[in-house]
This record gives sequence, C-alpha cells and structure tokens, in this order.
Amino acid sequence: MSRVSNQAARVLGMLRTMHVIREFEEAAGRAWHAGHVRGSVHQYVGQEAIAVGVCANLRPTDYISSNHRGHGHSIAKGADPVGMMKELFGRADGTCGGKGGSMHIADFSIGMLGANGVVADGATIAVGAAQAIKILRQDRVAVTFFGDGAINRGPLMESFNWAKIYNLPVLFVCEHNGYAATTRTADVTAGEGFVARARSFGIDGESVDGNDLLAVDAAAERLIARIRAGGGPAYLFATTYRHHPHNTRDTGNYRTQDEIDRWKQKDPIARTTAWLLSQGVAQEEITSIENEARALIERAFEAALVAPLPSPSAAYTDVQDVGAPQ
Amino acid sequence: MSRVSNQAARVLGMLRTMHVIREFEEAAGRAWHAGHVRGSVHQYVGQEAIAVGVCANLRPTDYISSNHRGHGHSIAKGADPVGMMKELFGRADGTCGGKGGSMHIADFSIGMLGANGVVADGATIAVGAAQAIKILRQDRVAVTFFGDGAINRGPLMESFNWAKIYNLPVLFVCEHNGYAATTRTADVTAGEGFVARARSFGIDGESVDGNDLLAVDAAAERLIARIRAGGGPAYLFATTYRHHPHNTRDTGNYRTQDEIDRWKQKDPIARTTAWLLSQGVAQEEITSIENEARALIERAFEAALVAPLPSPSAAYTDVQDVGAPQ
Amino acid sequence: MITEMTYAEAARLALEQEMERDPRVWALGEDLGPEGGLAGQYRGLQEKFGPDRVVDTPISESMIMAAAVGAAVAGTRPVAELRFADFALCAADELVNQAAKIRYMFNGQSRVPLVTRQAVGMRGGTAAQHSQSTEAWWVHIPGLVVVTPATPADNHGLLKAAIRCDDPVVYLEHKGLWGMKGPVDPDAGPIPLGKADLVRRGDDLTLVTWSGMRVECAKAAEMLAREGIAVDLIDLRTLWPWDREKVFESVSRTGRLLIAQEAVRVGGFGAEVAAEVGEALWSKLRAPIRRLGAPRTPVPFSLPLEEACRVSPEQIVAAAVEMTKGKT
Amino acid sequence: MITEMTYAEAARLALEQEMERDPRVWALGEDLGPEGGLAGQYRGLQEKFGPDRVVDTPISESMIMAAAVGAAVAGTRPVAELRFADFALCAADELVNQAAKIRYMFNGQSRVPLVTRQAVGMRGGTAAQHSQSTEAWWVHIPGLVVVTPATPADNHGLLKAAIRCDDPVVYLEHKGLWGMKGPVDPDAGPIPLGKADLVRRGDDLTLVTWSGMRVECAKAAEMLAREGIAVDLIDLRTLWPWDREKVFESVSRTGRLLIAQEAVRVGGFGAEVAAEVGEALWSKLRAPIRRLGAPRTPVPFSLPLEEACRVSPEQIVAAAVEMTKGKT
Ligand SMILES: Cc1ncc(C[n+]2csc(CCOP(=O)(O)OP(=O)(O)O)c2C)c(N)n1
Ligand SMILES: Cc1ncc(C[n+]2csc(CCOP(=O)(O)OP(=O)(O)O)c2C)c(N)n1
Ligand SMILES: [Mg+2]
Ligand SMILES: [Mg+2]
Repeated sequence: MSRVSNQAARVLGMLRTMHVIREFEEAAGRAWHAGHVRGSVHQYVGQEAIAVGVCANLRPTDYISSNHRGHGHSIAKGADPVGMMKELFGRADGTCGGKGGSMHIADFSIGMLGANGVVADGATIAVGAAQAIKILRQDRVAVTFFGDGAINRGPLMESFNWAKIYNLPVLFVCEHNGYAATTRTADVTAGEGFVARARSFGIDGESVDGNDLLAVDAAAERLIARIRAGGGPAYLFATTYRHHPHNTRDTGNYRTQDEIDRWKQKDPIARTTAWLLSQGVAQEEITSIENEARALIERAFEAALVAPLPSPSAAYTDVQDVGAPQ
Repeated sequence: MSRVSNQAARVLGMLRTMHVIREFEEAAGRAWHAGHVRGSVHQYVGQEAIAVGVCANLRPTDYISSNHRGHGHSIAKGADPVGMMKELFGRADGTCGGKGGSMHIADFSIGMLGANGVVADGATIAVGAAQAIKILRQDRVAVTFFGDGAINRGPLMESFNWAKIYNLPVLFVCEHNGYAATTRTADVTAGEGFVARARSFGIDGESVDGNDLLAVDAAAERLIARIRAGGGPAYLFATTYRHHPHNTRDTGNYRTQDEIDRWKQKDPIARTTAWLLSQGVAQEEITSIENEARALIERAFEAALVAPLPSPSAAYTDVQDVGAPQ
Repeated sequence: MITEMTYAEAARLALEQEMERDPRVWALGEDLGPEGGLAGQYRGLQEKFGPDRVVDTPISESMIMAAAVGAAVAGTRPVAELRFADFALCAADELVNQAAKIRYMFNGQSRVPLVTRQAVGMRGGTAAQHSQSTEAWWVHIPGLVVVTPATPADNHGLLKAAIRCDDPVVYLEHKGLWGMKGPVDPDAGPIPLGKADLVRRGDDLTLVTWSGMRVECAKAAEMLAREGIAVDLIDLRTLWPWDREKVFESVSRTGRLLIAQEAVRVGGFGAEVAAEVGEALWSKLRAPIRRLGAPRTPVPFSLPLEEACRVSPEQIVAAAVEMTKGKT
Repeated sequence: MITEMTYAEAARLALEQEMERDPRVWALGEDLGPEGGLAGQYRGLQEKFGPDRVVDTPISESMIMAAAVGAAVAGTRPVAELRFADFALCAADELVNQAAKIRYMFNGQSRVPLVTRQAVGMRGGTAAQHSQSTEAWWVHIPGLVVVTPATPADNHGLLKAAIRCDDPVVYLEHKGLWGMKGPVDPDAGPIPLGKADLVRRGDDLTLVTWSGMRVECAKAAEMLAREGIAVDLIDLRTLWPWDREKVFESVSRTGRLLIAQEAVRVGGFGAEVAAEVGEALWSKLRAPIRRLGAPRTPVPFSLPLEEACRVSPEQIVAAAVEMTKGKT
C-alpha cells in the first residue's frame, strides 16, 4: 500500500465497500430464494459505484435517504451489514428490530434517514431534512438517491422546485438504470428526461457514467463541496444498469440477455479493479479485499440465521407515545 | 358591420363575450357583498382576453376544463350566464342545480367539464379527457386553463409528461397573473417558470401578451390547428393580471395600488375597443354591445334573485346509483 | 362450463370479457404490459387489445387516477390499476375530491364510471408500506362504491359488475388471495353489487367478514362446528352498499354478532356494522357485539410481529366461544 | 390574566408562544406571510420570526407534508398548514405512509414530531371541495394523534400540546369556529391530549361530540334541559386517543349514549365510539346507542341543500327525547 498513491488508496477503500455491497446483495438474493427472507429484495448489483462514489464524500453527520433499492446506499454510508442482514432475516437485533425489513432500513446513527417503499418519497423527505439543516444553521448536506422511474412522480418534481426556492443543501442523485420495474423508462418519460427537468428548475449538476467509480467520486466531490459552500441544490445524473431483475419476485424477461451481457462488460467493480491494477496496486491486495468482503457477508449470513426473532409483543411498541396500542 | 373586415367582425363578437364576462363578474362580486352568494367568488376581471381568445377557436364538441376562477372560461365556451348566475345564487335551475356554486360550474352540453376547487386538478382531468378522445378516435381537442400558482403542483407536472408520452390532443393554457392567492408566484417558483418546465417535457407552444385579444386568438388558432392535426400537446403561456383581489374574501393588500393601476392601463377590453375603432368600427356599435351585455347580466341578476331555491330533498340525489342515501 | 382457476386468473378473464363486450372499457397502470400485473391479472391483454387500451403508465399515481376521471367523464370506462392500496394514497385527492364528487357537484350532468383496483392486505412480509387494508376510508366517502372480492368466482363476477357500474368503484383485491383456486363459470354474468354471500349457515352466532379474512373465518367456523357452535358466516363482498338485509336477518335469528376484519380495528369498517346492528337490533341481541381486527400499529415485517397483528382462526373461535357461553 | 379572544387568535397566540419557547418550532404553508392564514391564525408571525421559520410555500401539498416529515426527523418541530382538510388529501401518502410509519418501521430510531393543521367543516357555502370533515380517516391510521379543538381556550392549550407531542398530530380546526370568542388564559399551559371536556352534567343521557358540533350540542342540551332531560355533554377534544374513561363513566351512569358529528355518518368516528361503548357497557345500556351525522353525500352549495346535510340542535333534541322516552 505504501507504494501506491493517495488516490489509489482511496479507491481501494471504495472498492472494499463495493465488494461488501455486492456480496451482501448476492447473499440477500440467495437468502430470499432459500426462504429466509420475507417480502422481496431489490438488489443493487451493478450500481455500486454510485452509492460508494457519492458517500465517500460525505461525513457521518450528513444525511442520505434512499428508495426501495437501498442496501447499497446504507452500506456505503456506513451501516453495519451484519445488522442489515439480520433485518432482512427479520431478527430482533436487525437494524430496525425486524420491524422494517429490506425496504425499510434506516440507521440514524450514521445519518441514513431511511430506504423507502414509496417511489420518490425518500427524495422529498431528504429535501425536508435539508430544510431543517438550514433552519438549524448546521454544517451538513443531504443526499438522496432515486431511480429514473421516480422522475415522473409529481412529488419529486415539487421537490426540485422546493429545494431551489429555499436554496437547500441537497444533492439529487438520479440512478438511471433504464427501467422502472418492468417498464423501459424511455417509453414513459417525455422530453430529455431528468437532466432537462432539473435544469428547468434552475438546478445544475453533472452527468456521469455511473459505472465509473472515479468519475462519480470526482463529480460528487465537486458538487458536494459547492453545496456545502451554500450553493444550493445540485443534481448528479448517473447512467448505470442493474444486473438482476427488478426484485427477487420478478422474472426479468423484458430485457434481452444480450443487453444484460453488454452491461456486465461495464461492471463497475471490474473497471475499478482494472484501474487499481494499472496504478500498481497488487492483485493480491485486491483479492484479499474481495475475500474479506465475502467472509464478512458470510459471517453476517450465519449470524442472521441464528439470531433470535423478536418477541411478538414488540409489534406493539414504538407506535406512538400517546394512544399507543395496549 | 357590413363595412368592417371579417376580422373586425370576429373581434367584435369576441368583445361582446368579454363584456358579458366582465359584467357577470362585477355583478357576481356585488351579489356576494350583498349577501346573495354564499362561499366566495374568484373574479376573472382583467383576464377576459385569454378565455375568449382561446375559446373562439373551439367547437362545441371540444372540451375545456378550468379552475377556481372559472366563470370566464365557462361563458367563453358558451355556457348560459343566466344559468350560471342562478348557480351562484344557489338556485334550483342554476347550471348545477345549486349543488356546485361558483367554484363548481360545469356545462357538459357545451363541453365545459368543470371548474375546480383543487388547484391543478382541472388540468389533470382535461388530460384524461384527451386520452378518451384518443381512445375513441374522436375529432376533438381538450383545453385546460390554470394559473401560475398551479405550476408548482406535482400532479400538473405529471400531466405534462403524460400528455406528451401519449401524444394527446390537449392545450395547456397557463394564465400568468403574477399571484397565487396572496403570494407572488415569482417568490415560490424556481427556474424560468412554466415555459421552461413545459419545454423540458418536450412540449412546445407560444407565449403571448394575455391582454392582447388578437394575439391570444392568433396563437390559439395556430396551436389548436396543430393539435387537431395530431401534433400532440401544446402550451399557451399568457401574461395577464387580475384587477380584483384573489376572491371576494381577500383584502388584496399585498399588491400596490400603483401596480394595479399600471395593469388597468392594459385592460384587454379597452385595448380591443381601441383596435376595433382603428379598424373603422363605429363607437355606437361598441357601445350597444356593451349595453347589451350589461342588460343581459342585469336580467340574469334579477332572474337569479327570484328563482326558486332547490328543495332540501335534492341534497340526496345524484350521489350514486348503488348505495345512494335513503 | 365451470373451470378451476385462480383469483387472479378470474379477474383477468372478467376484464378480458368486459373489454370484448364494450370497446369503451380500457385499463391503465404501471407495468400492465411487460409484467401483466402484480399477479398476472392483466397478462396477455395488451397483446390482445393494444397499448392504447391496456396502457403502460409512468409512475404517476395522481395522473393515473386523474386520467381515469377525465376519460370517464369523456365517454370511456377506465380501469385504473394502482397496484398496492398504499400507493393509492398518492391519488387520494383525485379519487375523493374529483371522482367521487363530480356527479353530485355537477348535478348529474356526468357520471364517473371508473374502477380503481387497489390490492390490499398482508402477504408474507410485505411490511408497513405494502400491506394496508384501506376499505374504511373509501366507505366513508360519498359517491364511492367499495367492493372486496374474496373468491375466484366473486373476483370474476364482481369485477364485471364494477366495470358496468356507472359510478366510481374502489375494487380491493387481496394480495394473499391471488393464488387461491376455485370454480368459476366463465359465462357467468356480473354479481350484483351490495349482495353478501352466506357462506355457511348456523343459528348460534353471526360471523361477518370480507376480503382475505373470509378464509380465516371459514376455518374458524369449521372449528366451531366441531365444538357444537353453528355460525352463519357472511362474506359481505361489497362494503358500500353493504347487505344490511342479510346481516339483519341473520342477527335477528342468532342474537349474536362477531365481526372479523384484517384492517386495523380502530375506526375500521367493522365499527360501522357494529354500530348499525347495535342500534337496529338492540332488543334482539343476546350478547354484546364484538369486533376483531388488527391492533393500531403499522404492519411489521418479521413473521412473529406480523402474526401478532393478524386475526387468527383461533382468536375468532375464542371470541365466538365466549359470546355463546351458556347459549340458549 | 384571562382575556376574551377568538378561536383563531387563540391558536395564533399558542403558536407564537411555542415558537418563542422552542427555536426548533417552525411553520410552513401557503400564504402564511402575506395573508396570515385563512383566519389570521398566523398573522404577524413571519414579521416576528422571519421567513425561514414562517415559510411561505408554493402550492405543493405533497412537499409541504414531506418537508415537515424530513425536517421533523432531522431535529425540528414543524407545523404544516394545509389550509383545507380537503387539500390534505393531496398529501395523504406523505402523512400516512411516511409521517405515521417512520417511528415504527425504524424501530424507534426517530420520532416524527410534526403537527399538520387541516381546517375541517362547512362554513356557509364552502361546498364539496372545501368542507369535508375527515377525522375518521386519521383515527384509523396507526401512529397518528388526532385533535379537534372546539373552543378558543382549547385551541390555545391543545395546539401547545400538539406542538410538544413527539409524534405526528393531525390538528383539525373547524372553519365555522374561527370567529368564535371565548375566555383564554394566555399563560395556560398545554391541555393534555386524550382528555375530554365534560361541558355540562346530567344523568339522563350522554351526548358525545367534538369539533364544530359542540356548539349545536350545547344548544340542544339547553333545549333538553327545558324539557326536563339532563344530559352529560362530552366534547372529546382528542379523537385519538379518545377519553374512554370519561365516556364510559358517563354512560355507566346515564345508560344512554347519543353521538353527534358533522362528518358523514357512515364510517365516521362516531361508529367507533358506538361500537366500543356497545361492547363494553352492554349490560348497562337502557336504550340503543344512536349516532347523528351527515348523510352520505358530498357537501352541497346552496343553503337549503347544505342545511339538509347538517345535524341541527332540533335533530339532536328529537333523538334524545326518543331515547329517554319513559326514562326511569
Ligand atoms: C408510488 C409508488 N408507485 C409504484 C411503486 C412500485 N414500484 C416499486 S419500485 C418501482 C420502479 C422504480 O423504478 P426506478 O425509480 O427507476 O428505480 P429502480 O428500481 O430502477 O432502482 C415501482 C413502480 C412504488 N413502490 N411506489
Ligand atoms: C391543492 C390546492 N391547494 C391550495 C388551494 C387554495 N388556493 C385556491 S386558489 C389558489 C391560488 C391559485 O393561484 P393560480 O393558480 O395562480 O390562479 P389564480 O388564482 O391566480 O387565477 C390557492 C392557493 C387549492 N384550492 N387547492
Ligand atoms: Mg430505474
Ligand atoms: Mg395566478
């Protein structure tokens, strides 16, 4: 490590997180198919560079919010994968005590304000959090991740206007993976899409190849610095692809194998790895990172499998103080 | 009349309608202050050229939808001012039998699908009506009128996307009068506003001086012809001003007298009158039109005053067929 | 010829038949074409009727509902698919302030013949934002008809009726029932709205239910029969209007009413039934009317928590046993 | 020192006091600055606290509610003004799926201390889209507290309590009461949530009400007194949680319960009260529980139609007289 550049060291750290996310998602998928996980799981495989590249530029006190495909964002922001895996398994010591599950993971201790089961609502909440930052005169930013399908929801469009008129410290990260569930977003999106819309509200930003970790990192760094300096809302538009179907219940048969294969060629982990090798980082070092990530997630899986389920009475707690169920 | 041009004759007809609207609105305001009209009344005074210029290009089978400030649109589309005045007075033979009132006037017989008490909802409904036109392969267009305050509501933005992706025959008419109730829209609208937003969805159109009847008429003619020819949605952005406060309950004290006076100089009726005189139309002809309009509305007022109120049992009809109240 | 099919297939068939019968009928919603609906309840219909009549929409719930409203007043009969009842809240304004009120506000100049389908209920870990049972809200809204089919045959016949209804219908299919099989007569016509189904007869107690809870109630009724308690099991099928006649007749006979719902008990539709029966049949009741429903909590994810929020056959049995103690 | 002020002024004062007391409290909504709120209930506050703490918003109901949710989880205590309860439906998703569920889904990691103010009720021709009484929906939603003040003093004390509550509160002011005057102690603290107000005492019948209907009930109680019928008049003030203790105590004593609400009777909150009391006090009732409420119609515009949808003091009297016929 001593012989590689600072930049390579930083990227190596990000690669580690990308591997953790990928291993987590693959394990979550297996666990769902094996019947350990209820509901459904929306895997982030293929999009890791976005969460990781953005969150590498955030502080623990900064906020993020996410959507239904939220595991990657949580891990990138610093959530514990073991607690998260336990949450997917519905265990008492999961991140949310088993009450939330895959689509409702939050970890307020590291500024992760929540995944969200309602498309676009994570974004509108992040804008509200940014308003609190402004009111409380705090030195924080809020970042929200959403998909290309979300951009047709009215509340998200309201949030663009809102963030701009109050000059709020929020970064809108649009992860354009071409699909909203089984629908090609190009078929249901008028005009030039997200960027044109954000700009029509006077919001600037950058478009990047979302599978290029270095590009994401660099763009996020610039944008977040500008936001921190009081520059108001910005967007980051990242083009990417999800390797897996929409979720574990989806057959995925609306995409051709050819399309999937072409995108797998652009896998962000492979690209990052190639870059690191080109920078003189040793293959062993990379392999060991990968192994570590795999081992961590295997331990998470094993731990989740044996962790205790919540007691039924926990169902009645934390509803509300006044008027809580008996 | 025989000596004036076709164009002047057309404009004279439109002037007549503008006078009817203005007289109607002034009478409605008086009636409210006199206690004859319940609820509140949103007057259209100052904006008449928009409704009239647009609707002059519509057929009885075409649809319009409107908002809370809907009297002008209804009259321009051909609704009977006597029935409307009776509706404001809550009479049994009002346009909606006294069930709707000022904010809920519809006249389906002339394609007026309804004013609306919820900002932006008239527009989304018009887009749905345009979808029916497409499905039924009809030769109609739908036009919707909304204000500059409405453009920050998410459903309206969803409707832009919707109209474009399905290529629907709908004209979005944005009446920019500078205010949303008591709020200056410039203060709560990000970016360059309506036109930039519509364009970001790939919707084209025209911007006009909304107090210039001829300009509105000409633009509407072009846009509606294009829509009829299958060109898909278009917008008309018309800048204007309301002479009166937001509604009859509003004090209007957020606007300076100077601002109001400046805009009154640009009164669309005065401008149209001046143009007609310049075209050789005789002053007497114009005066007689004005007198006719006044007389018509006076008759409407008198008729409304003495028309019978609905019987209480009418409150229980037309709720629904199955499960109607006993 | 009576055929065995699932609840989802029965609805698919009904929609196909109605679209064949009436060219004004069309459907809109997310993923209807490529996915064919959450449970295949739209499968193949876009191929058959084309993308203008089975419309894939963007994720724009407000516009899905508003388009249905506008298209309904303009001469068509839309079926607006909202997927999860939870997402239908994104279109609550369009449904309540527009669809439900237009006919009335405009004095009957127009009707609003739309159906909005909103899947309700828990289905194995769907958690807080994909599991709500929302029927009570819509029953409270004048102008709406509310339908809750619980069998394949009902999902066939009631969907037909909903589509032919001239007023807006909130059509609540239960996610847990999609895969349930049962006999369906493909040639059967619409089932009249507002008519309950007397699933089972017995004179000791009236058990009223609807939607997915019908299944648990049927199990409970079976268990109770073994203990010598005979129940009238009534599946309301339509919640507005609800079949007061059938329920009143039954309670007049049994003197005991137990209501079981999956929705949160507080403020649920069961309260309306209890209040109405309590007022009308006051002198005929032999025991207090009881209601079973979910505790007032969001729906949790983990199995033991979810189970703690479900009404089980055992709970129904226990309540019925208590109510019929010392029965005459 | 007790002062005479209007219902609107009392709320304005409470908000001002809470904003002075706690810098995390702020308000957002349309026209709060220039207009000062529909009834002046925000007048002068923007001048005093600045535009970042009394925020004029665009017409973006979804964002008004969502901003409140986001800002609440991020350490502030927003008061989200939705003007008319009808428009709050434009933000139903944000209120129900987010505000109400966040604390629970995330296992108590965060609370959502927001207040949403939504004016309910008819006020002289406000018609179908500006007149709804929506309390029943929110009571059905786990996680929400529901408050319905009916006097100036209550609008002062309950708004304070709502703002200090750590969970989301739906705060429903009645439009018809804005101008009502009454005594308020400006130094009074919050009124505890969940405690009803026993407005008047009498042993013949319990009359339960809330919100604007308190006024009609008070008139009815007066008329009944003249006929020799003494009623316990209970204004619930908070609908979730509601004061079961006070209502149960009263009905145990009177044996008769009449519930009067302005909202649509079918599926209204009165059904919950009727069902609960009917179950718990079955053996103590001397007459069937009755409910008065609006017919299941949208709110019409014209006076005679609107009156046909209102519960009048005369109707309350008639029901009470019928219920107490031959009283022992
Ligand atoms: C309001 C709402 N409508 C519909 C859904 C169902 N749904 C869940 S994810 C999804 C597609 C989202 O697509 P996108 O935003 O592009 O995110 P991606 O899944 O591609 O990451 C849909 C339609 C939902 N959760 N919320
Ligand atoms: C959804 C909704 N929010 C708020 C209101 C209250 N309201 C009625 S009119 C209005 C201002 C509308 O401004 P604009 O759209 O510019 O129309 P204008 O009154 O200027 O004609 C507002 C806020 C409403 N009717 N509906
Ligand atoms: Mg996507
Ligand atoms: Mg305006």
